[in-house]
Amino acid sequence: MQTSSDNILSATRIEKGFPGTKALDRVDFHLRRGEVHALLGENGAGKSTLIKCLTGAYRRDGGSMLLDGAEADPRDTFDAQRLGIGTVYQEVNLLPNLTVAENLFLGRQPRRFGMVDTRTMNRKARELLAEYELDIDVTRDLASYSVAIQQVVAIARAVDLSGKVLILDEPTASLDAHEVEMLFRIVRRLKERGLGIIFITHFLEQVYAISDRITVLRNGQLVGTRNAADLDRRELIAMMIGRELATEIHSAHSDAVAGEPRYRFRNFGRRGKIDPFDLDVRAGEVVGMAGLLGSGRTETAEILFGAHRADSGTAEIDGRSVDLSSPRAAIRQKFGFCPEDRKTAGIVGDLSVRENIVLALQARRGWTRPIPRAEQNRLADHYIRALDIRTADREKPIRLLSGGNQQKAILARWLATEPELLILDEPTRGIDVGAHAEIIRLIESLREKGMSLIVISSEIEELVAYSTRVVVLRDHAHVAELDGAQLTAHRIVEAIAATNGREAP
Amino acid sequence: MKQKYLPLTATILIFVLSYALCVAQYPNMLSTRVIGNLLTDNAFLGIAAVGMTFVILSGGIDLSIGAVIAFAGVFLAVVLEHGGMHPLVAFALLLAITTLFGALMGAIIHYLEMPAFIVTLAGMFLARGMAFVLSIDSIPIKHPFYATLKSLYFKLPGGGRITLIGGLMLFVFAVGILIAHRTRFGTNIYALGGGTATAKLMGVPVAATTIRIYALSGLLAGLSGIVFSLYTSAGYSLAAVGVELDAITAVVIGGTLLTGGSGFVAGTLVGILIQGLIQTYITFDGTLSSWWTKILIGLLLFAFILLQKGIIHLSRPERQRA
Amino acid sequence: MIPIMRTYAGRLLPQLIALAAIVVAISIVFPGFLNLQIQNGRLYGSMVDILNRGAPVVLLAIGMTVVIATKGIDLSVGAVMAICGAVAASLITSGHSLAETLLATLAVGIVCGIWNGVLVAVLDIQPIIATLVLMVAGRGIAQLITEGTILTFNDPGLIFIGSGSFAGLPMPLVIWLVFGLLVALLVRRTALGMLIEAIGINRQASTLSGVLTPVLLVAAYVLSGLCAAIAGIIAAADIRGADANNAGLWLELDAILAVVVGGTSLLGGRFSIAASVLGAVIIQAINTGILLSGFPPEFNLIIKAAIIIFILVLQSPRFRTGVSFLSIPKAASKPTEREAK
Amino acid sequence: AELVVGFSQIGSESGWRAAETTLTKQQAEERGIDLKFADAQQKQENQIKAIRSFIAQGVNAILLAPVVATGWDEVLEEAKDAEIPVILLDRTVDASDDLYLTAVTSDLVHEGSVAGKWLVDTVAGKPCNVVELQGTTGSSPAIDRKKGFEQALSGNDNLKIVRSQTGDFTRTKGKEVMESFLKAEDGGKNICALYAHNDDMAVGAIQAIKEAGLKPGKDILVVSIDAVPDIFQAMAAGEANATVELTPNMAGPAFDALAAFLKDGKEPPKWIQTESKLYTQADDPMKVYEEKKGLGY
Ligand SMILES: Nc1ncnc2c1ncn2[C@@H]1O[C@H](COP(=O)(O)OP(=O)(O)OP(=O)(O)O)[C@@H](O)[C@H]1O
Ligand SMILES: Nc1ncnc2c1ncn2[C@@H]1O[C@H](COP(=O)(O)OP(=O)(O)OP(=O)(O)O)[C@@H](O)[C@H]1O
Ligand SMILES: [Mg+2]
Ligand SMILES: [Mg+2]
Repeated sequence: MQTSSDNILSATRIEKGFPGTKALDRVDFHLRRGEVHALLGENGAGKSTLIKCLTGAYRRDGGSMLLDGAEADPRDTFDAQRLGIGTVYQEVNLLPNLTVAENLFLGRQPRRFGMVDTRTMNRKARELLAEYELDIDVTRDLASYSVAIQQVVAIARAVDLSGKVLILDEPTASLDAHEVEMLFRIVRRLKERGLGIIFITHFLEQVYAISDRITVLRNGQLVGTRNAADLDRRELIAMMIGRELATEIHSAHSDAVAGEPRYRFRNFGRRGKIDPFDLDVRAGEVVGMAGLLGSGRTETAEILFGAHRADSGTAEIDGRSVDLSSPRAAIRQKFGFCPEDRKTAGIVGDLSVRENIVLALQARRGWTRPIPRAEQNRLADHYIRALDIRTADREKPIRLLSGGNQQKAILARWLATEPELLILDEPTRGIDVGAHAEIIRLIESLREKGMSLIVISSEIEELVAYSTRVVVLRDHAHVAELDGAQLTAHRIVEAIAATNGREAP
Repeated sequence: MKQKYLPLTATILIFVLSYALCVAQYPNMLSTRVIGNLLTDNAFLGIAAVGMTFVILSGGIDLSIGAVIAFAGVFLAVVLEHGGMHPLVAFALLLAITTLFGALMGAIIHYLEMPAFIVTLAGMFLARGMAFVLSIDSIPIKHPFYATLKSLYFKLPGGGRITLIGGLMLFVFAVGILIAHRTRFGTNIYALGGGTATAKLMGVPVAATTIRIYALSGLLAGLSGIVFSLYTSAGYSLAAVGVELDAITAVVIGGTLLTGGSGFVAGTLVGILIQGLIQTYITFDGTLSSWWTKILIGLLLFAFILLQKGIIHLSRPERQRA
Repeated sequence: MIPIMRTYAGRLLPQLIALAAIVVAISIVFPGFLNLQIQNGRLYGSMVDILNRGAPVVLLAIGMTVVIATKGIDLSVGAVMAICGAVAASLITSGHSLAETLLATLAVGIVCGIWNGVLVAVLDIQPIIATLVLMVAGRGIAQLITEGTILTFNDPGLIFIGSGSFAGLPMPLVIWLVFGLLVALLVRRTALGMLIEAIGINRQASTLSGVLTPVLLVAAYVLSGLCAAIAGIIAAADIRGADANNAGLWLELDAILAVVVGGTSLLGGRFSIAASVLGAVIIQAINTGILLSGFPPEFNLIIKAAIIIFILVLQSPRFRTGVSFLSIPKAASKPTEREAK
Repeated sequence: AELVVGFSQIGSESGWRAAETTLTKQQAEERGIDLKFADAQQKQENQIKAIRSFIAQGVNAILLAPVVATGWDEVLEEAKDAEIPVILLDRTVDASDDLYLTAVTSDLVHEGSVAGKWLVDTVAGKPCNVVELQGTTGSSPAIDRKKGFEQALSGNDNLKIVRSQTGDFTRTKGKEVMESFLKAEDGGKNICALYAHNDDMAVGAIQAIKEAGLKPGKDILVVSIDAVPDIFQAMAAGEANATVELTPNMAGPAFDALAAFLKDGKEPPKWIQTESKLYTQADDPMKVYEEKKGLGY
């Protein structure tokens, strides 16, 4: 056992309850100086809640906490920051209406004669971001930058704030490999300086790449803390989900599907969003979309679904030309769309899980034909069971569910409409290993039933596993299409990285 | 040019354009008198609107300011005329009261998690009710110090005047701009407007900031009340009815979003001037009946908003979803 | 069925308690308050007065509830009342039949609603400002119709709407009861209620789910306009004349207050028509109570403010957690996060 | 050149006010005066703004119907500096009288006492409980008409004001408040007379009295102020007893005084008082109604 002086942060018997849920049940957590400590668990296990209790964002119901050997009880996050705890909370928690520099220095802006010294602040902000190889205009609003850049800014802010402890709650969900590597370099440097670092993620490779120890939570309870080196992957997964996982990700990908394309998009595009592209989708086919952040994958999906109206090109289904000018029009053609930004475009927070699941179906039926309550209950229960959505009951407001479970509920919303073309934008982002595997299995079973899918993902392995074909995007244009033998992770990476000239498929 | 200056620029553009149009029709409107009047007559509204801008930037609203102005006037009249207090002492006392009143509303909004709209609506009833209780009569203020203050003005060529209160308004705007953009408190206000939950996670002292915002609004409403009492040399419990709506309108015309987090204090000044311009134009015209006056004010308001939307829309690459 | 009834009663409990408290308070100050008698074939007494006098605010609150549920607000309802009262009076005095007059007036209310709705849903103007336009201009339009005078009329049919009675109940009360029930059924027996709540909570997500957002938004404002039209007819019929200058003046604030006292959040989302109706009745009970109490009028506003603050504090989430915290020590505390906009 | 006169009107809060506006415009037209009209929407600050822009425009004279008595010194001073005569209409102001040419007004306190005196004479010593419908709380007509009425009643212990509430000068509120008076005073059996600060509230109250099953004008005496057409209809029907006239034609005498002043500098008296004439049911109310009907009330 360790003596307490080796621990920079020790939390004992932390308790936190929400109405109807016991989110944390007497959890112990010890963080040593100079270690990276991964905090793992399924969606809804209580990881974020533990973080929020440690940083004063929630008042804990019980338990105690020592920081650097002294009793610490941050009343709010401001307090925690003063104590030297820097945190990146899950879902980018920065202010889109402030400038990048203001976000970085909020609450501790440099001052001259009592006034904020904007010039110095901006200079310091540029210096700070330079460490992250980010050269952007720090005087612009944060909202004008992509999620990835925002994420880096959030990390930079937290690192700068952390004198003793740095907490990263799923910081890598929207970063690509290059940025992750950069983040790890910084984390290692901080570790050498003797900081304690808590790292939450669902990417197990990253866990093994960076962490020294691993603590696993399940259903709000502590399962155990182990040295990363002593814990193999299978065992770790078993700790997390409480059973063995049959298969994680298929290694072999599905074969190309023959036959006439059902969906035929020609010269489809919108100026300023995505260059005109051609796209065919057959029945029973999964078309993957690969590309770097900001390459235009989301834009492609939004145009296909009518969230943005296309300003050029045609769309045909089974040879007849169709109108896709609005989401309603697309839904009428039996399209479905799970957006990337769950919080702002997916969930309807205050509505219950049941209502969120029936929403699209109800919208399609029109307001005059309400789905009878019994039918709603049946649908909701069915999908809660089928997708294993963890919720106290179907009437719980969806915003109180953990992120992964929200994602599954949105998926259920579209499955309930029995779509023929389902567009999924980053369906596995922020989802735990168990659910990840389930969603991939789901994608495959939907394909086998003859549904067409378009799936956007930043995880290339995953794309290779379930796609019959992969479209590669770069700089807001479709640049390559890979299938059959060409469909390997290596080829995709090559296509993404090719700097100039459009690659022949 | 930066995206976020667009609404402000649009507003200034619209103001300059419409002033030019007015002058083309009534050349007299270019006189220094009109310009001086624009400042003096809108001084109390402008000062209150600065407070309102901060409140709206933080995502809140303050419906109590008109009533607080009325209360201030009656309070001053009562203590000056019946209490024999020196005006400066009375001013200090009054500002302390209204600041406290605002802080109290802020505390209720934050700690009891009640919507600002309702808390300040109750505050409006309370403030005007207090004014009634102090005196239902209108009371003239005849203190010589008032006459002294009013004699302080800067005469412009052509008969116009920049009065003390007009100058005070410009000063308050200047201070407001400094607070908004050059203090941590200012940034915190914008932060609250960007999202309370996020601001809290980022370590913004939400409670203190909320209370200070409404306290500031109360302070400025009190100051506006002092200006109003100087302007009319009287205290009257029915004064300044609906000023909060005028202030909100000015703030919004000035390009600040009612949802909070985005806008400029300087924009509010232009908003005030635009409203003043509309009124001046209507008086210069002088043919409109009571009802056409209202209809025209409504339509011009609509036109301004539409124009602003149009300018912003045309000059911004689209970002919204369908 | 029974659990549904129970959740329903649970939802309305704070309002019912507040109303009961006010009724008790008034009957202490004024003992004759609870008296009811039949006079001229019609129920007569202070309690009936509250329900009768409250009709305009109740009606406005019904429409306002739906608008607020969509995350909007409608400041124009007072002015629309004035317009519709003026239209009704001028049509009936110029010889149109009662049916024509009523239909035309309701149509005017609907047009006003469409105007607001289009500004909000299509032109994407912030609701407060969008409806402020009609609030300012609308009263002018009403005065334009009456030319600033009180347009009196003598049509017995129209007057009946204001002061007649049906089954012993005053007509305004009957009208809001029936209309409120219709609207409540309309939103809860169809999917309208849920779709409106979805829009109010997350407009973007609703649109992406295929909800016809612009149409429903316009519909909400149309309902509000329609409510204001009915309220306007009742207000005019009550005094047998259209008072364009004063009809509905500042009533929008009372309506919004009623919705909030009814517990619907100004941030949109979950709503309850019944609770808003109760809220409006509470507000009218306060007003009538003040009149009956015999205090000098300069105290009216202070009394009203004090009672409203008291009710709202009782209802505030923080206060309720605080109380349960006191009574059940160590109880699980509710999340204290305020949702970001 | 044509005479340009600015007119700053309070607003259009009542039928009486609308009539005053109509008559002022008519009178100006008859005299060939170019009237610049500005509606202040009930706000003093708007009136001050209007006067300032009249000065900036360089009008020949200004008519002002002040919303409140106080707070005019400064702006009137400015008008004086610019040598523009100001005439006050219908209410006077609390300022030194060399700041305006003249004031054409009635005496609000006197109106109240005329109404009170009528009531004292009518009940002739019998005990009588009076209920009072006040105007908008804080407005000068409400304060003065209350004061005048109380003055007339003082010394007559048989008359007692038992309830007094504001009806905001409107019919709706007049009716609502009367309803609660009736409930509060034993179904109206305790009330012998109603005094309303304006006719509109009286008209509303009359309906409430009828709906309570009592006879206005007989069971409860009704006296009010303004003499708008509708009250004459009520008087003709025996439902109202008396009203005190406040003439909406303030502009006629004002223009006459102005013309004389501009022609040969003849200073008019500082106060041109209009008559506060009492009308009762004996004055052929239907005839008065017909006369007044077309005046824009
Ligand atoms: N504010 C809240 N009110 C009620 N329940 C909540 C609230 N926040 C979280 N919960 C519940 O607490 C449990 C733990 O949630 P938490 O967000 O900590 O999970 P997590 O481990 O971070 O999951 P994920 O990996 O999906 O982020 C979940 O069951 C969730 O539904
Ligand atoms: N160069 C850029 N500068 C600023 N913003 C950009 C840039 N490129 C893209 N963006 C923004 O980043 C966001 C994501 O881009 P887009 O949806 O086109 O890409 P994506 O491939 O779907 O990326 P992601 O994986 O992040 O969803 C969009 O809002 C886009 O406007
Ligand atoms: Mg989490
Ligand atoms: Mg994307």
